[in-house]
Amino acid sequence: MAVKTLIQGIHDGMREALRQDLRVVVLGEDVGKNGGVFRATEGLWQEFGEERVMDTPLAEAGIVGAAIGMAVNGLRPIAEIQFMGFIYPAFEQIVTHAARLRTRTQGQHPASLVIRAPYGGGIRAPELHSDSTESLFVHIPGLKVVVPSTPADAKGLLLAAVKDPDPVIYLEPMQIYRSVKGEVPDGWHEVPLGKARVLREGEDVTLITWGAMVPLAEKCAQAWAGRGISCEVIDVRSLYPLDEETIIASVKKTGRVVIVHEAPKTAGLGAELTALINEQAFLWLEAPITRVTGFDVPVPMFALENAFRPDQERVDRAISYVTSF
Amino acid sequence: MAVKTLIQGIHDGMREALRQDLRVVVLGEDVGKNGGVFRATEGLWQEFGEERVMDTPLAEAGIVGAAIGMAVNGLRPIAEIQFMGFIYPAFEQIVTHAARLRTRTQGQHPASLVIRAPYGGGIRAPELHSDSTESLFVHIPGLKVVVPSTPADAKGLLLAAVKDPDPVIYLEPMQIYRSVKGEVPDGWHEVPLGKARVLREGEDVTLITWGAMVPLAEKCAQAWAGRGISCEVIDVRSLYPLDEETIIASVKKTGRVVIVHEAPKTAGLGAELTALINEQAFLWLEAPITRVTGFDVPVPMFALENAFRPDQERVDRAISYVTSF
Amino acid sequence: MLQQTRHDMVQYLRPNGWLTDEGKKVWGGLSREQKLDLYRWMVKVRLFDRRAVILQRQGRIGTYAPLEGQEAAQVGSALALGREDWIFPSYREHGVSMIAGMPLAHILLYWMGRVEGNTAPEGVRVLPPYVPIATQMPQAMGAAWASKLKRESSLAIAYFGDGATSEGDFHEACNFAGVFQLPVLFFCQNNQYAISVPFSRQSATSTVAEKGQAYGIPSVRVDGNDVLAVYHVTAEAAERARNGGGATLIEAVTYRQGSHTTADDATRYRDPEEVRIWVEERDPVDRCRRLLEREGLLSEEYIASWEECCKKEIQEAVDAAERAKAPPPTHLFNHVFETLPPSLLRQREELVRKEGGPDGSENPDPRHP
Amino acid sequence: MLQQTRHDMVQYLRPNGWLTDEGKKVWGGLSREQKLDLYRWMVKVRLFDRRAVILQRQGRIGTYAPLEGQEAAQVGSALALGREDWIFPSYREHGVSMIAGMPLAHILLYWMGRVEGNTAPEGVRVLPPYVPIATQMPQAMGAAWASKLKRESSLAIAYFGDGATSEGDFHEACNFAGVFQLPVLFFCQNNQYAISVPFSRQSATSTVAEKGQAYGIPSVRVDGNDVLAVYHVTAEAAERARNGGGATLIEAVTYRQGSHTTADDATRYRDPEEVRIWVEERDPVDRCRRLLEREGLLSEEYIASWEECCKKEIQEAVDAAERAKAPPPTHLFNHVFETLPPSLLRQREELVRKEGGPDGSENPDPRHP
Ligand SMILES: Cc1ncc(C[n+]2csc(CCOP(=O)(O)OP(=O)(O)O)c2C)c(N)n1
Ligand SMILES: Cc1ncc(C[n+]2csc(CCOP(=O)(O)OP(=O)(O)O)c2C)c(N)n1
Ligand SMILES: [Mg+2]
Ligand SMILES: [Mg+2]
Repeated sequence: MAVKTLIQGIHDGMREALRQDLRVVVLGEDVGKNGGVFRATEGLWQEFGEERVMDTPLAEAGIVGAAIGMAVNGLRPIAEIQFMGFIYPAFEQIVTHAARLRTRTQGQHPASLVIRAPYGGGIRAPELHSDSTESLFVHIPGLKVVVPSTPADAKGLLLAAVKDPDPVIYLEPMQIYRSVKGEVPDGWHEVPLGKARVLREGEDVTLITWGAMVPLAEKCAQAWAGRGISCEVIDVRSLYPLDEETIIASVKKTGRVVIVHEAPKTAGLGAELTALINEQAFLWLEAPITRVTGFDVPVPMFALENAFRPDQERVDRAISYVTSF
Repeated sequence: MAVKTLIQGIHDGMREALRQDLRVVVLGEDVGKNGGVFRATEGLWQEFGEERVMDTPLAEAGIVGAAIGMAVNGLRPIAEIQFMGFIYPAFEQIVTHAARLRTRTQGQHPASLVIRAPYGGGIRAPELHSDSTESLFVHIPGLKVVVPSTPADAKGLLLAAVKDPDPVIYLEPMQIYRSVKGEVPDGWHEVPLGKARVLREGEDVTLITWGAMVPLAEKCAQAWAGRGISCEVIDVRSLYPLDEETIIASVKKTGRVVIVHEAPKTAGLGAELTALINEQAFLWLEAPITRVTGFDVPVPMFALENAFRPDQERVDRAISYVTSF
Repeated sequence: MLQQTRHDMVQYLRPNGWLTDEGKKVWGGLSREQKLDLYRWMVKVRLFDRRAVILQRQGRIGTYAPLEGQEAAQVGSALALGREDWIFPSYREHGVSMIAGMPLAHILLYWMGRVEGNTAPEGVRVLPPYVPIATQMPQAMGAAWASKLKRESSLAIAYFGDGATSEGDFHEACNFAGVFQLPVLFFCQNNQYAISVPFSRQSATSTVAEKGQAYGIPSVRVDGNDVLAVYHVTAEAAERARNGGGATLIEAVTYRQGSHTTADDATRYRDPEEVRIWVEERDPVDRCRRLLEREGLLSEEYIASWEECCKKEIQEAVDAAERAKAPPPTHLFNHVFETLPPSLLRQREELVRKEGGPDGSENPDPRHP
Repeated sequence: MLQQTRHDMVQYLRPNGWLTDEGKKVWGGLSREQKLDLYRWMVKVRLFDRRAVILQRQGRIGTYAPLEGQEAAQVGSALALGREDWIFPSYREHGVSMIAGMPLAHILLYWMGRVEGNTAPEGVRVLPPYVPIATQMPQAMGAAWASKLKRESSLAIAYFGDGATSEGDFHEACNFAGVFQLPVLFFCQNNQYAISVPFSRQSATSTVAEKGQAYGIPSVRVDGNDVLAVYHVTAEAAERARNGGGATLIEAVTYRQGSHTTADDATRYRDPEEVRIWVEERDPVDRCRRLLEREGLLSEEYIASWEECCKKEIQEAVDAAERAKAPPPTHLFNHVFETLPPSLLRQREELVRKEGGPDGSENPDPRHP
């Protein structure tokens, strides 16, 4: 196993999928000759040719609509949306069609496709490039939503998503595209959808997070370990379906929960996690479930993105709060 | 004050706005000569002419985009989207632009507009006409979201929305368009955004709901009153901003909460309400906050819509659960 | 041969039932059965449609979208397709669907609010009706793209209305189809109205066909009430698509004789004289009947017996649809995902407990309603 | 007079710096100052652009979208507009914005990730850069619609690229503009690429201009590196719009000489020879300089002193932008709503407590950075 970056894990996943499954095609803006604006598809056009890796016109509804039609007609498309902030023109194709086609056709056309999009802030990108609107997709029945935070998961979730017969929104935390490194298994490697990753076990507080917030949570957990408070850190990884078992078991152990996400607070996924825990572990709770999230303001331009995004201080404050409640 | 239906309240609100504020225009598909597919704009084209009430081509992004541009250039548009299920083509214009233009222009262009859309099920409408995706909009910072459930609120919230300098998504529960009747004040009548309506006071359980679920909650509350359990029923009415004060005060009184909404459960607005209450009234809770919602399945065609939507039996079960916890 | 782009309207069969010179040639190339089929299908479609309107009035089905007046556009085009072609219809294409092999009972079930109505029999490549306007177009384009990538000869066809041409999805689909030379037919039934909005307020061009120029795809304008011309231009476009010639935009000029749906009242926005002209002078079924009668292919008895035969078939479909066992409430969960995640299993349980009945396993086979 | 639709490319000033016959007439109608302005603005825009690229390399601003090569398209069109017109730019229209009155310092602030950079001085009707492609077009159309409804003579102009023509928003905006005859100019800088995708893969038509036909709006194709022609066709289209003649689609054929942004590497996807031709043989600034020199309007000293003057102004803008006091973190909350609801007040409090500093009230006036 070689040590790779997260984006290499994504790249490897696509390459493996293209190699092993002839139904797989990759399509999107600049994914061909240019290898993607983040180089996620680097070299794939050269290796697999322009009938497997396809530059499209600049039209997201067209891209996702085409991918749905391809899936209906037997292909397994991986569609790239260049940034999550540009997924909204395709929103109707995703929520009305990709999500519902299996139900609407009573299983005949499951819309087996993957939609990849880089998301979140932290790279001082230009305006409107840093949205984290994962909860919108989690709310839509019929979609699965995953977010890797390690290179191995990046590959494993991508291949699981490709194999999965249902439509999967695959979100890539671009802040850690290159900063997170780790071993990535060779060949076909799957990480099952619907399973969270407990990256650190603990007894006192459950820290629940995903994507680019995982390293932050880990750092906080480490710091608190020094102060005698042990945090269990859960990388949710599969935002839908949620691994309720792992989450609830942890909460029942610790009784105290801090949820960290980058998206704005109101109606973000932290709300659903709170509701879930409230429903399934009410009697175990020893403090209010506490959310540390982006503020309820439009994702700012990068000069203020650090003020907007959760940071160690805010997470620390939440941990203090729940442990001293 | 005359007794009117909910849709008449909406109609009256638009008429009043068109009369009193020359900046107001109404635009959308079939809103002119035809008076809207539900007749919400009946007679307005005839009364105010085709420069105030405008039939547009069939293009939702065009409609909302045009409305934003009109707002920038000094008008106060009320845009109609024919059904909430068809709002998604305009999603980008709404979430990227209407919601953020005030911030992006540092207050220079607040995108003062209202987007109306009938929503929800219960009228045996054709496929894909019955979505309730209000939580998607609540999650987007910069938008306000309201839902009237009485004729007076219909008018009052509409006029408040028109006057409000920020973009307002105004959702109309079409199931009760004509079934709910009540007195509607004449002239300019506003119901402030951000205030819930307590339609029934009670001591034992707080029932929180909005839109077409209000009559259901009321019915359940009545039934339980006979059994010696008194429910406080809150019509949230303003989904963003939420009237936290009213909600939290009620929960602190009752300690038990049932939330009823038609949208699917996962990441629906019930999750946010749960999280909010958990944060602000944790120590007052005597039972898990319980959600009665649409199931996490694509909104079904009408033969199964009753199975999908909350009904008295499911609400009753929830009330039993929280009162006997 | 079809010219690259023809914006003068192709017409082979005049409203008075006489063939044009070009029409005679095309007509001469059809077999007797083909000729009769054009008519027979139109009659069946119309009788079905009328029956459906009545069923709606009787409260036996929900809101329904009638097609009367558009039979030639639907029958002519659908008969020009092959079994392997992918059809992406809107909500008004009952005629197309039945020709492609959707059982009439399924079509009725759909309008009864029953999702099982969307299930296509084995080998029938008809997608469910697309209600959100124009959204089927990018998908048809994608299906065609897959055919091309797989080097299969199947094409895809998207049916849509004049109003749909205003949506962004129309544009994006046409543009991709032009760029990638995809085997897709964009078949527009320009019935002059999008609910109440006339085409003149939908578009500043006077035709849909001329919009094809923006995408470098050939387009053709055809009399949509002339079943022969529709059949022929669709067949030509299909052949070109199969031969690598790419997409075609077809504008079939027609008219919806009734209301937009049974919930609409077209008298609010249409001039009765306009309606009268289309109904009395340009009806697609009458026109074809006159031709066949003149050619001696159709007698009054034949017509009567065919109508009888259709009515019987329709009655059987009504019976089948009304008899079709309603799936239990738990059917809601049957096709959300291939495998239900735990949270959905729990929600399903909640419904089972509430229903107090069986666990939904006795879900009737939706293919045989 | 501008013909209804001209798809042969309008060119008045040849790449070699000589005027065409028609060009001579147009040129003759300009005052000395107007002539010099065309050149002076192009130089200022270019110098600004080059400086911005350097600032990015030095880490003093973030990712930046250079416009070098597109100066004539931007300057020519922007000079044809009036102060009352509404401008909806994309992220590459620094030249347009500065002509319309956006302070250079604001433009730099924007690329420093500072939202205050979007604030327009009183009376300057420039919207912030539109990053999501083509989304500005329906809004420009709406602003124009409002002008028309209010019977004002202001028009709206949307700037966008060749790639933008593929988006649904392009289509919907053009269609409304055609239907309602709105005073809006759709100004496309066809710089041949959407990041790495050449126009030939973006569209099956060889020009953007011919797409105007689908909307019944006149369109014109102009040499986008010919500042005189761009100025003239824009002025004509503007005049027509103001006189009730409706929208125009203008395709300015140009080339982005550098990379898409400073984060892009255009050598990955463009032929160096192609780049060389555009840079060496078709440059918009050189071309104009040659003409002015030949006409004796420009001397080497004048050029040098003007460049000096621009550099000084740019340096002052850099200084101003870099000196501009950064708003405190609480600035996040300043313009979300006119009045903050309680939950946002609470969130703001959280940030204030965390910062431990002032409550954000000393937010510097963003109009004077
Ligand atoms: C995206 C979307 N917007 C609005 C509607 C509501 N609606 C249903 S049919 C219709 C008119 C469609 O007109 P046209 O495309 O001409 O087709 P026709 O009904 O005439 O066959 C409208 C506005 C919809 N179904 N989808
Ligand atoms: C809706 C949307 N999709 C994708 C992008 C990413 N993106 C930024 S610029 C660009 C290319 C734009 O090309 P063009 O319209 O020709 O303008 P140019 O950059 O050449 O000026 C792309 C794909 C975006 N900003 N918005
Ligand atoms: Mg129509
Ligand atoms: Mg370009």
